[in-house]
Amino acid sequence: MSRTCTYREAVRMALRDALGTDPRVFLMGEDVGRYGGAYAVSRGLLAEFGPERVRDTPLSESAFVGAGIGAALGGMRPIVEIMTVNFSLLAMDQIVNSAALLHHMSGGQFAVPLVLRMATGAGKQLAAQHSHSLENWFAHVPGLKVACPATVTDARHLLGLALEDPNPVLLFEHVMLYNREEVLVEEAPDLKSAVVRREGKDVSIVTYGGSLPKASEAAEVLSSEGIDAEVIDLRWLRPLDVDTLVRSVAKTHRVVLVDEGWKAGSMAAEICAQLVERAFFELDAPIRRVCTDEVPIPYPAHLEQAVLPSTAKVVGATREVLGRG
Amino acid sequence: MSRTCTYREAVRMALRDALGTDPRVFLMGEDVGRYGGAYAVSRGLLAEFGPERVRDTPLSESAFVGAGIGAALGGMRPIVEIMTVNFSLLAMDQIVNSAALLHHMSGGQFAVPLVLRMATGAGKQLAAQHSHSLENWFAHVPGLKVACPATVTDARHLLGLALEDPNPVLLFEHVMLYNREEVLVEEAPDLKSAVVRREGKDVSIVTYGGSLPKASEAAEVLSSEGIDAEVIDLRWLRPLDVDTLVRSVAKTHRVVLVDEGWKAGSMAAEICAQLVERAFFELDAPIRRVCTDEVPIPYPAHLEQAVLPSTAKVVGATREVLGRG
Amino acid sequence: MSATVLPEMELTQARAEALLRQMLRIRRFEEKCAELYSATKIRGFLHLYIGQEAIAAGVIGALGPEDAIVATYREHGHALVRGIPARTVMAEMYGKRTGCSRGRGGSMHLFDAERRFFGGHAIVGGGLPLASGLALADRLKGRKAVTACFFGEGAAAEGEFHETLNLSALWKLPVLFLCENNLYGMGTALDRATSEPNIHRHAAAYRIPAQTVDGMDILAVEAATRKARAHIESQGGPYFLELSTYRFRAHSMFDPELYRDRSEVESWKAKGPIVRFKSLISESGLLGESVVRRLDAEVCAEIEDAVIYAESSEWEPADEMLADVYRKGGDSP
Amino acid sequence: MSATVLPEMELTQARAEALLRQMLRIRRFEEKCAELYSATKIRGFLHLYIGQEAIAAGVIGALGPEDAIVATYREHGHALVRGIPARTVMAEMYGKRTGCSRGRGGSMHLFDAERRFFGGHAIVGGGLPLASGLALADRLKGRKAVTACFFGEGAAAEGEFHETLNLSALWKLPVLFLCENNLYGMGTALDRATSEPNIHRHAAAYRIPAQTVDGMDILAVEAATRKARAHIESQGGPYFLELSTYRFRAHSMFDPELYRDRSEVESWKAKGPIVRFKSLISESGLLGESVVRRLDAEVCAEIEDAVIYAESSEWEPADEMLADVYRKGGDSP
Ligand SMILES: Cc1ncc(C[n+]2csc(CCOP(=O)(O)OP(=O)(O)O)c2C)c(N)n1
Ligand SMILES: Cc1ncc(C[n+]2csc(CCOP(=O)(O)OP(=O)(O)O)c2C)c(N)n1
Ligand SMILES: [Mg+2]
Ligand SMILES: [Mg+2]
Repeated sequence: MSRTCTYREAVRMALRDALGTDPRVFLMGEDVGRYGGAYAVSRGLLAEFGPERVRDTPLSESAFVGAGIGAALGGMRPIVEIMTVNFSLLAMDQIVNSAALLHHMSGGQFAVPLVLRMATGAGKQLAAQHSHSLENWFAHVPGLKVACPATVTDARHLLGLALEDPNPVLLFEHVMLYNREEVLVEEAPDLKSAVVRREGKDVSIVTYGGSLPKASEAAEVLSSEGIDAEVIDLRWLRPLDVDTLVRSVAKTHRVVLVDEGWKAGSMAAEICAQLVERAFFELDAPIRRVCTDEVPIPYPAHLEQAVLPSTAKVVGATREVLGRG
Repeated sequence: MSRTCTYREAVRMALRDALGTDPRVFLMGEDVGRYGGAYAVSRGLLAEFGPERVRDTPLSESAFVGAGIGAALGGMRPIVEIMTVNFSLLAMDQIVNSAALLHHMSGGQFAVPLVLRMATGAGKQLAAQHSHSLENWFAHVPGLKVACPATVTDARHLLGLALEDPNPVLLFEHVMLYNREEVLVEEAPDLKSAVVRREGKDVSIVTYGGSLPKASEAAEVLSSEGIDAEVIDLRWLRPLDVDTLVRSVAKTHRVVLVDEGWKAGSMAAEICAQLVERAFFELDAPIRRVCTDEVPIPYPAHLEQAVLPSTAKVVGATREVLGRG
Repeated sequence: MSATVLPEMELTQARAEALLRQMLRIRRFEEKCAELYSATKIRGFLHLYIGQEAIAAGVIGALGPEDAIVATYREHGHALVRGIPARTVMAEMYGKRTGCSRGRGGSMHLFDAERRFFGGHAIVGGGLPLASGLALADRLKGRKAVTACFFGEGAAAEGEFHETLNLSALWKLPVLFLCENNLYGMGTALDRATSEPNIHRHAAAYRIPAQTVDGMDILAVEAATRKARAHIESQGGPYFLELSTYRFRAHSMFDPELYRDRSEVESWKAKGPIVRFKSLISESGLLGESVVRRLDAEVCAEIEDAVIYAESSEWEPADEMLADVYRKGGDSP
Repeated sequence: MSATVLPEMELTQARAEALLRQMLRIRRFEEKCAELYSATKIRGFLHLYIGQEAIAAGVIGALGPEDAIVATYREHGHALVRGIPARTVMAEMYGKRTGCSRGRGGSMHLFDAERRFFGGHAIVGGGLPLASGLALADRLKGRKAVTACFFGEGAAAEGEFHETLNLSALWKLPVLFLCENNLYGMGTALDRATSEPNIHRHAAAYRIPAQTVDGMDILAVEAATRKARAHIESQGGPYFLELSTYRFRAHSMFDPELYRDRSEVESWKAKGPIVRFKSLISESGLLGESVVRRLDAEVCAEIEDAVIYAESSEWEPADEMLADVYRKGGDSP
């Protein structure tokens, strides 16, 4: 069975489902309750589940993320929402030095089954301090897992998977996806690995999260030029499913990476390095990265769009990789 | 003229020099004064320059880093010491959202001539929370500059360069370097670019900071096996001097990267990606990364050493890259 | 700390006019912004200050040009009162190159070096440490100046609030902390955000002298600021003002205002800073209806001019913006 | 808040013995650790608790097994009193696989799930948010338990202190905050770290009841803990104890102690918790010299046994350690 809904609704369904089925689950974060969520994701949940299970927090990112870690240690299954990744910088110590490390440094005694959701990304003209994409930073840290639902169906089902995980799982929801309406597959697909969103034989376009729509559109444009692009959605940034990528490269021999992070030190750099390590002799051309220009994100639409990855940039890079620049 | 001294002394000389010559300069941080610095770097400076210019701060990383930014905006040239990179996680918001962005987002009106020093790295059995290497995170951020003095001479002279820069410059001092004694070149060399520490023709070993001694030792070992390795010290992680690397690769065609960061999302990944972009057809073999294993750093010596890059691992990786594995 | 008020400044006609003009400038400017938002000329986040005008006008009017200002994302009013021309503020709202931040910052990131207006910070609490540093620089340089640091009551729960208040008190830095308590941080009412909703009482934990002020009364705000500034000048250390106020509009243009009653908003509007000041001056006969009308007309003309300026300004070209991440200078790469 | 003491528990011989034994265990254990550090058996950071023993012994003795404990890097004493066997603590100091954290954590990261001992945190202030979360879980699960959260006075300047105290007070969480005020954070004296050196006064800013306690007096510490615990149980909200104490040894093994006079240290040693308790019991004739000697001998034997255990334990193999970054379970990759 399937129907369409927005990404926002899909996340909300997932939250409602989790709150409804597991009494250990609760949602906490800034304005998740009475306000309804900065991106209106949790609207209605306070009325349905009450203030003990849908908890508005003060503006104290470190404390409420840490409280989530503590509550997880205490047997709960907290879903902590950091309104946006931009504010996660204030909770970095708790995420890295506590959530990620506790299991290992306690000799495996303590697990931290925490789910941390954040909105991420640019595109809404929110300027430099409100447009970060720092998924790569978290994907760098052993002990954390990082997923980026890029579709309505993934948004609907990844939360449940994350909640079952005894480790801290970070879910990044790109702000430009919330309003997207797509077919929702009600039954959970296998969400363990990267997924080939479009099969193709000429080039592998690898991406995740908010950049998937751009990559997919680019593939359509390219197809009209006779270029058959495979589009891969990583889904998980940590652990990274390199096998799926290697299989694709073994077929296409050419790779374009699309990633909204600033280029230097991006997730795309890591993927490139892994492909060099594992599929170097399969590569017929240098891997190209389509990332955000290395500049604080500017406010005006023309400048913001100029610095972000775009369908046109993906098309251009792909042509180059195929020597059709 | 030259003489030997420790890295610690070299940093102290640089600090004394800066405090002595520019009245706008002051040093602040936790225990930089009466305690003499956690790594004894600033010992004696309080007595020499007084408490207004060598300021002990409370345990408030966000506030004193932010105060450094504000003081820089106000016309001072603050040197802020974050005792170790591990605690910089508590000041991440100030570093990224203020120091890095202010110049650009104010339309170029405000510069932030702040120097931020931190000890970094593992090797002293300080366990998971005190052994991070997060230089790569900072090197990801436009608006920041990042340097890693790897030698006594660089430690002596990079601070002055950083203080002249109107932008925020982060200096990472690896904890395992402080006690190293080396020849100090008193006259400042050109510190703008990466530096070839050892010329060689068979393979390029690229590294920075605390890993340079390991890379250099590995080159000596390899030389006894008839392998002539070039050792490049990046010196700056942002901006990255790719030109020097490309020149080297054009000669050697093989690359080993040595970087104490956790592998996934490491600085080494970025270097690899840039070399693929700029020198792909020069490469005769996959680039190899010698990084820290993806695990929280354990306390016992045998386990800590097992997970960190080592001379032996660099030797091993280099042999492999040369097909002599 | 009780509010021993300094000898009152006389409320002359000229002064009354100046105060009213500043409040009207903010009000009309922002009403126009709301309109322009609907017309999609302004985008991104837009946080209106309507209802809180007496604070920016009262406080900043009592500062000198040597003083520094650090503000939040709700800072159009502060920028205008500080003297950043409406033209360049409006151009910034549009994202035009003639804007006070070259158009790169937009509504949340107004800056002006010449006027010591240090932003425009969009991370709640993020401006506070910076303010202490500006004050430190002033002290180290021997400059007699105060750094006025504005923030909302929601920011008081952030760690940076605590760290900065402590540091400023410990080092006796000339910071004037201005907590604009409009009772909500987005949709979170004050008493759901802090266990001590009398924010000024937090100051006591740092031995910072503090006072509450009716933020709807521009004269009280001005008087309290003068007193606080005098205290900072004579004592060297920081001072804390909690200014009670209310935001009449939604938190931002995305806010459906599910968390408060229309009636609550209406009752505050009735006590608004402009209505209140207008009735004061009309009751006292200080300014007649015609003067107020003239003022309003002048202000509206200023705003219209600002819109024309913004409309006719150029966009910054991408290459220029891309090349300006670092300030040139020095010998580093 | 004045210190209305609960009906005194009678100081029986058995109780006196138990209290002294715990303090001696900490003292002898750490003296041995200092020795082992010089012998390079223990490495990394080693923060000795010597001088502060009355606090861990007094507080933790008054807690129940259902209560949770969160501590810092200076936590050997807390771990021992909580009942983690000296053997596994010592093995952890060595980094052996039989250690209470499997040897991976060392001195700063002692953990014990069974005893609800949640670390061992080496980031100053980092344990506080966690403690509020443990308390929240207890409340949500309807468990009657208190989370005891230990930290130094230096931590009180950190933002996490502020955020956690506010959150705990706001949500009325059962957290017992235990500030061990030993007057220094590394080399920084309290009055150079905070503008309000009476740390317990900070609690007032969150409306958290607070009290100062002579941390050198184990009976006072115990009594205050019982009272605080009772308050938390009856009122639901947090409680704050500031315990005055002193660290007799250097901050860590790297500390040259340039920041304080030898004479200051000596004068505190004369008022130390063990000397003090010993003179109390000898003056009151409660325990004779011979009992004390026997206790000490037993404690020394326990420590010697622990050292032998640690010495003879195995190292964890690297592959085992490498494979344990994530807990197994669930369906995610
Ligand atoms: C650190 C951080 N967390 C969350 C946000 C999102 N946010 C923006 S404004 C705001 C409310 C702030 O309230 P307050 O400080 O009272 O200021 P007001 O908006 O009422 O002027 C929130 C939660 C943010 N910008 N920064
Ligand atoms: C966030 C952070 N900053 C700095 C340090 C380094 N450091 C370790 S202990 C310490 C002093 C802490 O003092 P206090 O809280 O009083 O505890 P005490 O050591 O006296 O028990 C410092 C500065 C740290 N571990 N964490
Ligand atoms: Mg508010
Ligand atoms: Mg202390």
